[in-house]
Amino acid sequence: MNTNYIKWIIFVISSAFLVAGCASFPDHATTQQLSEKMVYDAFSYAPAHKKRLDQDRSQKICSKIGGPANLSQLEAAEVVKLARASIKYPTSGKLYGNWKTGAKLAYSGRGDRIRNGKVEKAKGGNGALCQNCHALEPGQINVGNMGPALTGYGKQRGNSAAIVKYTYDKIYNSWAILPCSNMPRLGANSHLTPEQITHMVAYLLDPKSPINK
Amino acid sequence: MADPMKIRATLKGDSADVRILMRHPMETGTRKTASGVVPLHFIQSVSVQHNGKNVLDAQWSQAVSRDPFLGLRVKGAKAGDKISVTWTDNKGDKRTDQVAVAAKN
Amino acid sequence: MELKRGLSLTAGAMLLLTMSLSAAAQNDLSVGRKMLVEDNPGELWIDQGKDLFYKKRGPKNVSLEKCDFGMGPGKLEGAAASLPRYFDDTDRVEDLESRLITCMTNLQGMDRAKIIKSAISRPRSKGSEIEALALFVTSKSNGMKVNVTLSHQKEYDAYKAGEYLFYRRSGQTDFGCVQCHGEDKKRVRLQDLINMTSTPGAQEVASTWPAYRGAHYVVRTMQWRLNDCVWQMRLPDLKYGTDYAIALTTFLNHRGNDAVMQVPGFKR
Amino acid sequence: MRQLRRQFLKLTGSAGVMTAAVTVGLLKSATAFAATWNKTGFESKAVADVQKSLGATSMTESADIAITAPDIAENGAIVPVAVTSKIPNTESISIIAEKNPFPLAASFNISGGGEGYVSTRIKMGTTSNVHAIVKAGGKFYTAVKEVKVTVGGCG
Repeated sequence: MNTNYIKWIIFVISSAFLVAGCASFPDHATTQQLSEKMVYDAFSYAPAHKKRLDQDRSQKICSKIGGPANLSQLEAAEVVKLARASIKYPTSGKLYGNWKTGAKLAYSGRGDRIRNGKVEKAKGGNGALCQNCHALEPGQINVGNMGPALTGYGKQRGNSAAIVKYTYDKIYNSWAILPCSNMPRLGANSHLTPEQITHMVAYLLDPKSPINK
Repeated sequence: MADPMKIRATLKGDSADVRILMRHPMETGTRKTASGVVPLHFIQSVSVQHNGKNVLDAQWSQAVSRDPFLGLRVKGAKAGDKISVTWTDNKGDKRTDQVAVAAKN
Repeated sequence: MELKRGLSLTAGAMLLLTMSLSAAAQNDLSVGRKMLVEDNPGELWIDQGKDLFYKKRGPKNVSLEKCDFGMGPGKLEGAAASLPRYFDDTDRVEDLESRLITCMTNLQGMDRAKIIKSAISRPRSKGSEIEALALFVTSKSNGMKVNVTLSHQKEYDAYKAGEYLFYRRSGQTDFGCVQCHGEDKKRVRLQDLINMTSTPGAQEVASTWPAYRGAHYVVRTMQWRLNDCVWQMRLPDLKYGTDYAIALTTFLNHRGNDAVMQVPGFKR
Repeated sequence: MRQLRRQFLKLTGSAGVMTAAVTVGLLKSATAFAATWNKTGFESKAVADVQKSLGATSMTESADIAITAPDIAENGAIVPVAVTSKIPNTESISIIAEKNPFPLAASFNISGGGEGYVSTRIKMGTTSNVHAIVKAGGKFYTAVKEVKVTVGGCG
């Protein structure tokens, strides 16, 4: 037999094996290593903005493939514990601010986005992003539905001290109440200041707020 | 020079369904940019002919959207008939394009 | 416990309210959407891309006719529907846009940095070369089925990385892709969000880009879509044609297989 | 061309000569029959003035006119509007966005085999009624539909 011919057969068989036999899904550790490298290669960022790519402990836990349904009880408990520990209250101790300021922030999605290296500065601080995901005052159609409707939030709950604190905590770090929820940890991530959050609390709870009309 | 239009003319029953897309900025004359207000610039008239005979004469304001669309129907058209479209804007720019009516697909 | 019960009760009432609201919004919006998709100004970009494709350009003064999108040099029919895929010459998985840049630099001798700098056009402009070329090449797959296969090891790697990145949360919004694209019938404000964890959702993604973006009056590509997402997520600037973007696109398009290509799409 | 035609009309001043000119191909029919741009109507700020400019001082509401447009427009810059008139001998269709700074958006004169149907896209600054005014057999008919406009927001 012609040796070239045999070589050719071996080549065909081995390359077929290479394609059909060897290639397969990588294991999770390999995927993780590859993907994490991809993240840091993909963005151009100032050193101060690297933290936007880094994951904290809770974000790592909450990034389960398939979503939070795959959380173990232990993991969920850890996220809640970390979230509770993160909550800071305004130095004044007052958790109930100005609903009018809150009403403006509720409809603002601006602030802190980065384009061409420039960080967006929003008047009155970062928007509270509520409109993007929640129905707010009655009759407003340009609202999202990612989160539950907040229409009549205060009307249904009153504004007892317990409700005020619960609402403040939920906005500051929603993961303290629902671990790995889709809702950003607005206070814990410093997207909103504690003072801004007190305005959001008032917007949600005040009987005069349009959300409770 | 003005960009070509995209014209589709298809037989639906005994009518031609004509759909025209034009490329034009349709500036309202009020839009502000960093370099000042963009001057009024819009298509004022569009005329559509079927085998050389007018079937539609449109007069537009600056309120017609950018990259405008015009849809119409022409009774009694047959496959192969010519549909010709001409637009003229307020600066005097013009563009004419023509297609043949396609049989129903 | 008391609080929890109270909450779930009101949550039930809220759910009803939200449902009726979104059902109404769906019907009210659908008429306009259908009218806009049927006669899509994005079609005006196809011929622009065709001219750019066949014109001799760049320092080497050649057209893109020899560009291999994976079906052989110059073969465009069905090519975009099979991307991303692994390419021998670059030893890399490439999507349509990165492959176009490969050909423009290797065949035509153009400057990569320059192409990328103008790749995402300004709103109300004539559009970029990449936007027009990507639409023209993809339009050659119209009516054909999305068919992104995994066979090379790097294709498997890209798919899995895309899946990992889809769920990866970071930054001050705690967002990964799945936070907005993990459930049916969700909206951000009035805009529908595609559930990309479902097959129909992935199919919509794989078959409708590039698309005419009404608010910008230009044709946009998948790369633009990703850029805008990470901007809203408050991540830093996403570079053009990265493995990150290609991995996400591989993950989405492979799961979008069997969708019938129909470009340009129309996005509000 | 318009300039030329005006001069031509001035020179001849006779419709009979005009017809002859068309038949011998001196003028293209498109130009000869094109309606002049309704400057008064397009520059009117009040709907009543627009109607006057169209000659539509009295109108009848008609169920034979259908306005196809979204109840809610996602993008006020591209609001699709189609008008179908089933009224026999429809001669013209005008589209008016009531709350626009200049309400008259477009007018369409229909002739020959043209059907009573037009479809286009208009800009709307705010939620408003959209009116269609149809001229048929020398009379005017109208229909109205509200379009809610939500500005796209942060995108």
